[in-house]
Amino acid sequence: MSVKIQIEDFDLGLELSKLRLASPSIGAVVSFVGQVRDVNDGDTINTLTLEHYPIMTEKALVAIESEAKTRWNIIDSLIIHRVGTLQPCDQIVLVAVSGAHRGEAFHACEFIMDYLKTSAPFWKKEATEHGERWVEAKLSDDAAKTRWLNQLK
Amino acid sequence: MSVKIQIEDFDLGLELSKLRLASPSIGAVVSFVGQVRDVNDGDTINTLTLEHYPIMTEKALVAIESEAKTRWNIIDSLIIHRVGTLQPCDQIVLVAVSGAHRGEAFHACEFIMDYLKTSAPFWKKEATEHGERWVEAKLSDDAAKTRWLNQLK
Amino acid sequence: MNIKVLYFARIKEAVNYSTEDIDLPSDITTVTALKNYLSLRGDNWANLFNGKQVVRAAINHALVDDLAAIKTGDEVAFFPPVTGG
Amino acid sequence: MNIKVLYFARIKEAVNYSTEDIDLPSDITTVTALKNYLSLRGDNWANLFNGKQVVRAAINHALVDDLAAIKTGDEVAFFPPVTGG
Repeated sequence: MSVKIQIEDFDLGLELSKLRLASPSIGAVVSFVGQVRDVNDGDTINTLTLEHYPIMTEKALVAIESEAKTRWNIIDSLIIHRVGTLQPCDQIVLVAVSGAHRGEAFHACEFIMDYLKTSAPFWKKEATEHGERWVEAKLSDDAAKTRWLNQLK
Repeated sequence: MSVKIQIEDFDLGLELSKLRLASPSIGAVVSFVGQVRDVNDGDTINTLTLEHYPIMTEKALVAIESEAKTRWNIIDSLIIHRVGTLQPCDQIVLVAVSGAHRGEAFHACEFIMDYLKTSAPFWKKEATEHGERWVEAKLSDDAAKTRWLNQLK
Repeated sequence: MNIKVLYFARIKEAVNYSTEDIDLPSDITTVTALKNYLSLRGDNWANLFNGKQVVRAAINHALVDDLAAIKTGDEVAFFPPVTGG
Repeated sequence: MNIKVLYFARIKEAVNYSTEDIDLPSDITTVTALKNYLSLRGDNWANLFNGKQVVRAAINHALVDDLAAIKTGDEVAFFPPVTGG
């Protein structure tokens, strides 16, 4: 399990290859990449700036990975989250999970993303054509997290 | 939407980058990579050979992608499936889905894999330490597909 | 009527055919009837097509069940449950 | 008792602080009490900490609710609902 918070971009192909080739018992790698969209809530986005709470961020993400590993039979996981100022089409976040079989890797990957969205201390500020604004938390993200609380696995 | 059946390997990073950068309205890319494991059912695997039914394979995969696009609000999808003889740690299959938001991309990607496993005419033969054998279809794969039949979305 | 029949994977190996053209008697008009017809060719054919093994069928590249009708010019394929991915 | 307080995102901008050391009166022992204490500093503080906005708190890098106890040496952080990913 690993967690990286970084300003610089990441090489998606390289990261997934490292995860995949770490063991010949891996049969499945599921990944999620989030990227900056050019329009949000109807306004053109010029830049997106990510702020975070160092130390707490790392702790929160490690705790989420540990919880995923407790719930599902997965082999490894990786979270890379960028901070600083990004442009549309820039990669923001990578979550990748390896396992012997696909079902558990899919669920663990989605679980990590849903928890990251609601429990890791990141905040987004958009510079739009009409000025700057903080991105509001979404009720749909809370709902996505709550799903996992209500199921055994 | 695209489907490729090929003997040669694919460049995972390149394929995902192309999908991701196709539109600045894409906020999420979910991918699944399957690879050959070194042990199956307790036996060491030397090689895995994939046979398929040309034309029908392409039609089946295109139909699965179309069904996913009908069910979920996704932007694009890609399936690459290799055939021929592979070694442990070789990539077998890539399914990748892009969308504005993560939830629909996750579900569409898992749906495509579950249907691919049960509806696309591929067959696997393993060369093990004890000789060759055809891989048996799994009841768990049928169950994974049936889940999707019993839900609206 | 003339049809083309394809065999894949385990079934291809068992019958030692990958593809053949067959001129069917006119009363063979469904997948079930074709399976029964093929099962008369010998022991290895009987073992596969007597209904004790799961043999899936496709007509013209679409999965069908055993009640499906066969018409002249069709491409019929027989194969075991699929195991890709 | 002495604590360190950190502010993030919208809240950091509103109070114009990112971090400060505070010597708290001895009766301020919970997050709620600390919020009330801070809300007396002026209008922008009152707007944030009077309970009408969602302000999340963490103590020593762990999310807590407003009933959580504060002890000397703690690092307390205030921030809006998170929006990463």
